[in-house]
Amino acid sequence: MSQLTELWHTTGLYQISFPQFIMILIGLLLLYLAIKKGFEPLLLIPIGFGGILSNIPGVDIAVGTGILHQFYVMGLETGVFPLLIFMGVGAMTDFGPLLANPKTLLLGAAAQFGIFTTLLGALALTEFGVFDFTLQQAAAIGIIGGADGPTAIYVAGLLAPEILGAIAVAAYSYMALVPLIQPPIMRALTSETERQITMTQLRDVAQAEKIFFPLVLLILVALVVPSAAPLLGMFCFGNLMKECGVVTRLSETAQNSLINIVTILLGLSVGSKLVADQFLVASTLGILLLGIVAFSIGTATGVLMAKLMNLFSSQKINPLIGAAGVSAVPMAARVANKVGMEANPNNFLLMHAMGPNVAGVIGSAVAAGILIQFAGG
Amino acid sequence: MSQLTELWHTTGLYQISFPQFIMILIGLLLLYLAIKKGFEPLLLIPIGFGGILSNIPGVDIAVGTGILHQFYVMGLETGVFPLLIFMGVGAMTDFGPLLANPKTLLLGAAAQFGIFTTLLGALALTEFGVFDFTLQQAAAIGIIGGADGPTAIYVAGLLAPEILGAIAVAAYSYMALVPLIQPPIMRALTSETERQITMTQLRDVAQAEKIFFPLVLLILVALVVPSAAPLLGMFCFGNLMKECGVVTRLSETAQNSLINIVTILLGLSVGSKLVADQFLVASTLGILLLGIVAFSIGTATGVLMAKLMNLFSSQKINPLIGAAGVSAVPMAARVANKVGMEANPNNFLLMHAMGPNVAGVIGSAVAAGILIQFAGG
Amino acid sequence: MSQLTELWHTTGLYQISFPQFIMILIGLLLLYLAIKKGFEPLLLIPIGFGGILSNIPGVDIAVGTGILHQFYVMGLETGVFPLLIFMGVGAMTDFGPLLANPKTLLLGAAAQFGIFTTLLGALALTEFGVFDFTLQQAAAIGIIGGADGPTAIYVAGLLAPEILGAIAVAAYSYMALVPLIQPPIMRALTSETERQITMTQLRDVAQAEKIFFPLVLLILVALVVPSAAPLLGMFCFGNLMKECGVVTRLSETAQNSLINIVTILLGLSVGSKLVADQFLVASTLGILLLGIVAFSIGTATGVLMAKLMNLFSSQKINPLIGAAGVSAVPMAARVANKVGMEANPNNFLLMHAMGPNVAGVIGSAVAAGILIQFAGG
Amino acid sequence: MSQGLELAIFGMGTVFVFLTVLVLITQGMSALVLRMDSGRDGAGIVTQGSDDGLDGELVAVISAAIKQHRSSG
Amino acid sequence: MSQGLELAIFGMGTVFVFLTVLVLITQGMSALVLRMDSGRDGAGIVTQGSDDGLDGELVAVISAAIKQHRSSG
Amino acid sequence: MSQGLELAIFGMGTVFVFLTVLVLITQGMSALVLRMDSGRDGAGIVTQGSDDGLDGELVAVISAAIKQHRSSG
Ligand code: NA
Ligand code: NA
Ligand code: NA
Repeated sequence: MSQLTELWHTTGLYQISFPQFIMILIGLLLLYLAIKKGFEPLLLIPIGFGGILSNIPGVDIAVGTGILHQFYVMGLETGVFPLLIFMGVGAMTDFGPLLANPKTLLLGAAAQFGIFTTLLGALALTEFGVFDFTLQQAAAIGIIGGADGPTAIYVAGLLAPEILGAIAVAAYSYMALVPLIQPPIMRALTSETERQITMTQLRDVAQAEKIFFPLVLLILVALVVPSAAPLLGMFCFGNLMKECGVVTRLSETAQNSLINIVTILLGLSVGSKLVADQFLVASTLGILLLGIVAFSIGTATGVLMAKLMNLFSSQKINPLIGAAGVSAVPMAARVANKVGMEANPNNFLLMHAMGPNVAGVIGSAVAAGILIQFAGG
Repeated sequence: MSQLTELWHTTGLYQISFPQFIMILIGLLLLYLAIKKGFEPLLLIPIGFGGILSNIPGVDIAVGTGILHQFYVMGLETGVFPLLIFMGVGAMTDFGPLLANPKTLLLGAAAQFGIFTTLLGALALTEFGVFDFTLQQAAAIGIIGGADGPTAIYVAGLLAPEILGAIAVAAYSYMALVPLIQPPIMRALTSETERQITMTQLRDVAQAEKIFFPLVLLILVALVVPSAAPLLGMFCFGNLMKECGVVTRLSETAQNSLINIVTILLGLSVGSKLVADQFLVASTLGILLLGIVAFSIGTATGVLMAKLMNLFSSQKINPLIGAAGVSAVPMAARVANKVGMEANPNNFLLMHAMGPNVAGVIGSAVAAGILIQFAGG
Repeated sequence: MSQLTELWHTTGLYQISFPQFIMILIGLLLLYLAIKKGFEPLLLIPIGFGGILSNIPGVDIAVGTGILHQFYVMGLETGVFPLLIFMGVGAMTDFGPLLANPKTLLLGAAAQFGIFTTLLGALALTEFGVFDFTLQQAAAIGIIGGADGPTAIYVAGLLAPEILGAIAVAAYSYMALVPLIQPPIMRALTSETERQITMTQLRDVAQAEKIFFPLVLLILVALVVPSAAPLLGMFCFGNLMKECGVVTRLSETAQNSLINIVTILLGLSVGSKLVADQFLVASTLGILLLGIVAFSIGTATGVLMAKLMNLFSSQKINPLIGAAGVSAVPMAARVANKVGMEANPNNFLLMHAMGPNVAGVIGSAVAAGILIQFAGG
Repeated sequence: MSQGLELAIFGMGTVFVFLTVLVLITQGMSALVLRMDSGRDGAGIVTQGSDDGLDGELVAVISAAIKQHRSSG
Repeated sequence: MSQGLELAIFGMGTVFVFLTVLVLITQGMSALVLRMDSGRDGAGIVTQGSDDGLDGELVAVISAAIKQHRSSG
Repeated sequence: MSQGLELAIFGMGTVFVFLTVLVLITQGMSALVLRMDSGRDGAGIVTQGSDDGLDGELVAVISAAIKQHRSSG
C-alpha cells in the first residue's frame, strides 16, 4: 500500500503546483495563438511547447542536466543562437529598397525612440516603487521596442537572463500584433491627404551596390559602435554571402537548414525560461505593459520623423512608411502598405516601406550594442 | 636501426591486440549486414564504421580527445542526440491510423511485457550466478525489447553506459531481424482463421484530431509519468510541428537535415562504445541472448493481447497486428501485413498495423521513463 | 563634456590600432580575391570576413566569450570541424579514376615531397637565424604543401595554433593560385612530346570495388599509420556512405547541409586567428614564402615521378598528371588537363588526372598523421 | 531481485494504466473535435497563419506592386 | 535614473548619428559605384568565380571528356 | 634540424611505402572483385537494402493505391 502511495507521489498530478499548472495553460495559449491565429508560429510554437515541458513537475527538463537547459546553456548563455539567426536573417534580407532610397534609414533611427523611452519608463516605475527593475533589466525591456526577436533575445540573454522568457514572449507576441497595434497610431498621427501621398518608383539598384553595402555598414559599425559588431557583423556576413553570388551553397544553408535548426533550439531554449517561478512574477506584467508602450512609441516616432523629413524635402514620403521603421520585418511594411491602400487603393507602399523596415533592424542592433556596452559588463 | 624499430612500434600491425582485431572484424560484419543484407543501414553503417575506428591501436579516437569520444560526450552522455532523433521521428510519424482506432494503443502496451520480463530474466541470471548485471544494467537490457533504437540508446546512456554498445547493436540488429524473428511466433500463437480476419476500413481522421493528439499525449505524460517527458515531449513536439501546418520549414528540417546530421553523429558515438575491452566481455553474450528473448516475448504478448481483446469486443481485430506493438517502425507493421497476406491474399493489414506500431513507441517510451526513474539517479 | 569624451573613447575610430587597420584591409583584400577573382570563395569569404570581425577594436569577438572564439574552441581546438569537412569531402569523392589506374597513387605520394622539404626549409631558416620556427611550426608550415585545406587546418590546429591563420590563408590562396603556380613548372620539366602523350581510356570500375576501396584504405591506415586514422577514417567513412548506396540520405546531408554549416563555422573560426598581433608578425611572411615553395616542389616531384614511372613501364603516362598529385582537388586536375590541351587539343587528361588528384589527398593525410605523431604531444 | 520484481509490476502496471487512459482520452478528444466540426458545418480547424504569414490577397498585392515597379523601373 | 537618462540621450544620439552617417556614406558609395559602372560602359561588377569554380568552357571540356569516356568504355 | 631530417626521411618513406602497398592491395582487391563478379556471371554486388527499406513491390503497391485514390478522389 505504501508502495502505491510512493507511486502516486511520482505522478505529475500529485506533484504539480498551481503556478506550474498556470504556466502549462500559458504554453497552450501560446500554441493556440501560433497555430490558430498565426502569431509568429516559427518562434511561438517552440517557445510555447518548451514552456509546457519546462513546467512538468518531477523531472529536470529546464534545469540541471535537462535537455532544454542544455540547449539554453549552449546557445543563449553564449549568444550563439541569436547570432546565427541574425546571420540567416542577413542572408534573407534584400537591401535593394533601402539602397534605392537611403534617406529612409532615418526612419529606422527614429523608431528606436521607443527603446529608450521605455527604458526610462521602466526606471521611472522603479523610482516610484511600482516595479523593481535594475538598469540591466530596464535596458532589456526597452529593446522589446526594437521589434526584432533575435536582437531582444541576444540583449536579454546578456543583460537580464532572469526575464528573458517574458521579454521573448512579449517581443514575438507584439510583432504578431503589429497589424492591431500600429494602424490606430498611424491614423491618429497622419491626415488623409498625407496617407494618400504616392511615392515615385524606386530606381534599380546595381549588384555592386548590394555587395558593397554590407561591407560599408560593417566598417561603419567597427568605427563608430564596435559593441554592435557581433550582431551587425553576423548580419552583414549573411547578407554578403547572399549578394556576392559566389557562395550560393553557403547562403542557402544559412537561410534554410541552419536557421531552421537554430530556430528550433532557440525556441526551446527560450521556453526553458518560462518556468513558473521565473515567469509568474509581478515584473512580467510590467514587462508586457512596457513592451507594448515601446512598440507604440516607436511607431509614433517613426511616423513623426517622416512628417518632419517632409518639411525639409521637396520629394515627399508617405509618413505611413515611418511606422515600418520599428522593424518587425516584414509585417510592419505590410501594415504600412495596407493602411496606405485604405486611403488610396492604387498606392503600393510595400516596396517603399521595406527600406525603413530593414533600416529598423540596423537601428535596433545599434541601440542594442550601446545598451550592452553601457549596461553590460 | 633502432629508429626503424621505433618506427615499427608506431604501426598498428605491431600494436594491435587480438581483441581489437576481433572487434574490427565485428565492425566489418556490421557493415556487411547493413550494406549487403539491408540491416538498418542508417544506423549500423555509422555504428559499424565507428566500431572499427574505435579499435585502431595507437591513436585516441574513442577515448580522451578523440573525435568519437567527443561526439559521445557531446551527444550521448547528455542525451541530446537520442532526444533530437526522437523529435525527428515524431515529425515523421502519422498518428492517423492510431486515431482511427485508439483501442490498438492497448496492443502497444501489451508488447512491452518483453521489457519487464527480460529485466527480471537478467536479474534472475545474476541471482543464479550466470551473469552479473546490476539493476541499472538489467533495465537497460530490458529496454531492447522496446524495439526502439533511440529509446534504447537514451536509457542505456543514462543507466548503463558501459554496455551501451552491446545494447545498441542488439537493438538495431533485432529490429532488422524482425522479419525472421516474429513470423514463427505469430503463426504459433494464431489459428489460420484468426490470421484471415479482415478489418474494416479505417475512418478518415480530421486535421484537428491530429493536432490535438500530441498535446493530449504530452499533458497525460506530464500528469502521470513525468519521467517519460523528455522522450515523449520531444516526440510530441516533432509531431505537433508536422501536424500544425504552420511551421513546415521547421518540420522538414527536423525530418531531414537535422535528423540526418544527428544520426551520423549518434551512430559514430555508439561506435565509440565498441572498444574491445568494453564489448568483448561475457555479458555482451548475455545481452544479445536476453535481447532476442525480449523481442520474442513482446511479440507474443502483443498477439495474445489482441486475442484477449477479441474475447470482449464484437469488432474483431486480426491478432497479427498485435505483433506490431513492439514498435520496430515500420518493419513490424510490414511483417504483420505480409503474414496476413499469406493467410488471405486480399487482406491488407498494413494500415491497421501502423496503429499498434506507433503505440509501441509510446509504450516503450513510458516504460523507459519508469525505468529511468526507479533505476536511475 | 567629459561624457562626450568618454563616448568618443568607446568608438572604434578612437581605439583602432594601426595593425588592426591593416588587418581589416587584408580581410577586405581576401574578400576581393574571393568575390572578384574567384579565389576559393567558399573558404576565403568566411575567413576574410571573420578576419575583419576579429580586428574590430573595443569588442571581444575573437577572444574570450566572443562568438568567433567560441566557434574556434568548439571546432578547431577539438579538430571537429576539419574532420567533419573531411567526411563531407569523402562523400563527394569519386575513387573511380584512381581504381581504374591504381599506379597513379604513386604520383600522389611523390607530390608530398613538398611537405617534407619545406619542413626542412623552415628548420634551416631557423638554423640560419632568419626565422624562428619550432619543429611543430615547421611541420604545420610544411603541410601547406599538401594543398589540402582541411588537412592543413587540422594539423595546424593541433601542432601550432598560433600560426593557424597564416597557414590557412596561405593554403587556400595557393590552392586558388594553382593555375598560375603550376603551369610554368610543368612546362619546364616536360618536353612537348611528353605533354602530348595520350592515355588509354580508363576501364569501367565496378560498384563493389568502390565499396571495398574505402574499407581497404581504412584497414591499411589502421595497420600502418594509425596516427592518420582520424583524418582518413572520417574520409573513408564519408566515401563509404556515398558508395554503399543504402544510406543516401546520410550521404547527401554530409555533402550538403552538414558540410556547408561546418564550412561557415570553420571559416569564421579560422578568421579569428587573423587578429593583428598574431598575424602581423615576421613569421607570417616566412610562412607565405615557404608555402609557395612547398607547392612548387610538390608539383615538380609529382611530374618527375611520372617521368620516372615511364622509364619502367611500357604503358606511358602523361607526366602532366603528376602535378595533380599535390591534391588541390579539382583545380590541379583541371590545370593538368588545360596544359595538356595546349600541347594536343584532343588530349583529355581530366579523368586521368583525377586519380593522382585524390591520391594526393590520401598522401597528404598520411603525411599529416606522421607529422602529428612525431611533432605532436 | 525483489526490487526488480517490484519495478516490473509497477512498470507494466503504469504502462497499461497510461495507455488505457490514453485510449479513453483520445476517444473523448476525437468525439469532441468531430462534434465541434460538424457543429461548425464544415472543414474543421482551418489554420489561419501559414508558414510565412502570406495570405492570398497579400500575395496578389505584392505581385502587382512588383510588376508595376518593374514595368516602370 | 540619471544613469538611465544619460544612456537614453547618448543612445538615441548615437543611433541618429550612426544612421545619418550611413545615409551619407551609402549615397556616396552608390554614386561611386554607378559612376564606375557607367565609365565601364556596362554591366557593373561581374563576378568571375562561381560557386564551384567551373567556367563554361571547362564544363564543355568535361562533358566532352565524359562523353568520350563513356562511348568508348 | 637533425630531428627534422629524421622526420622528413621517415615521413616521406612512410608515405611511399604506404601508397605502394595501397597500389598492390588495390590491384589485388580489384582483381578479386572482378573475378568474383564474372564468376557470378553478372552484375556484381547488388545491394539488397534501400534507404528507407521500401522494396520495389511495396513501392508499386503504394503507387497503385495513390493513383487509384487520386483518380477517384
Ligand atoms: Na527595430
Ligand atoms: Na516499443
Ligand atoms: Na596533397
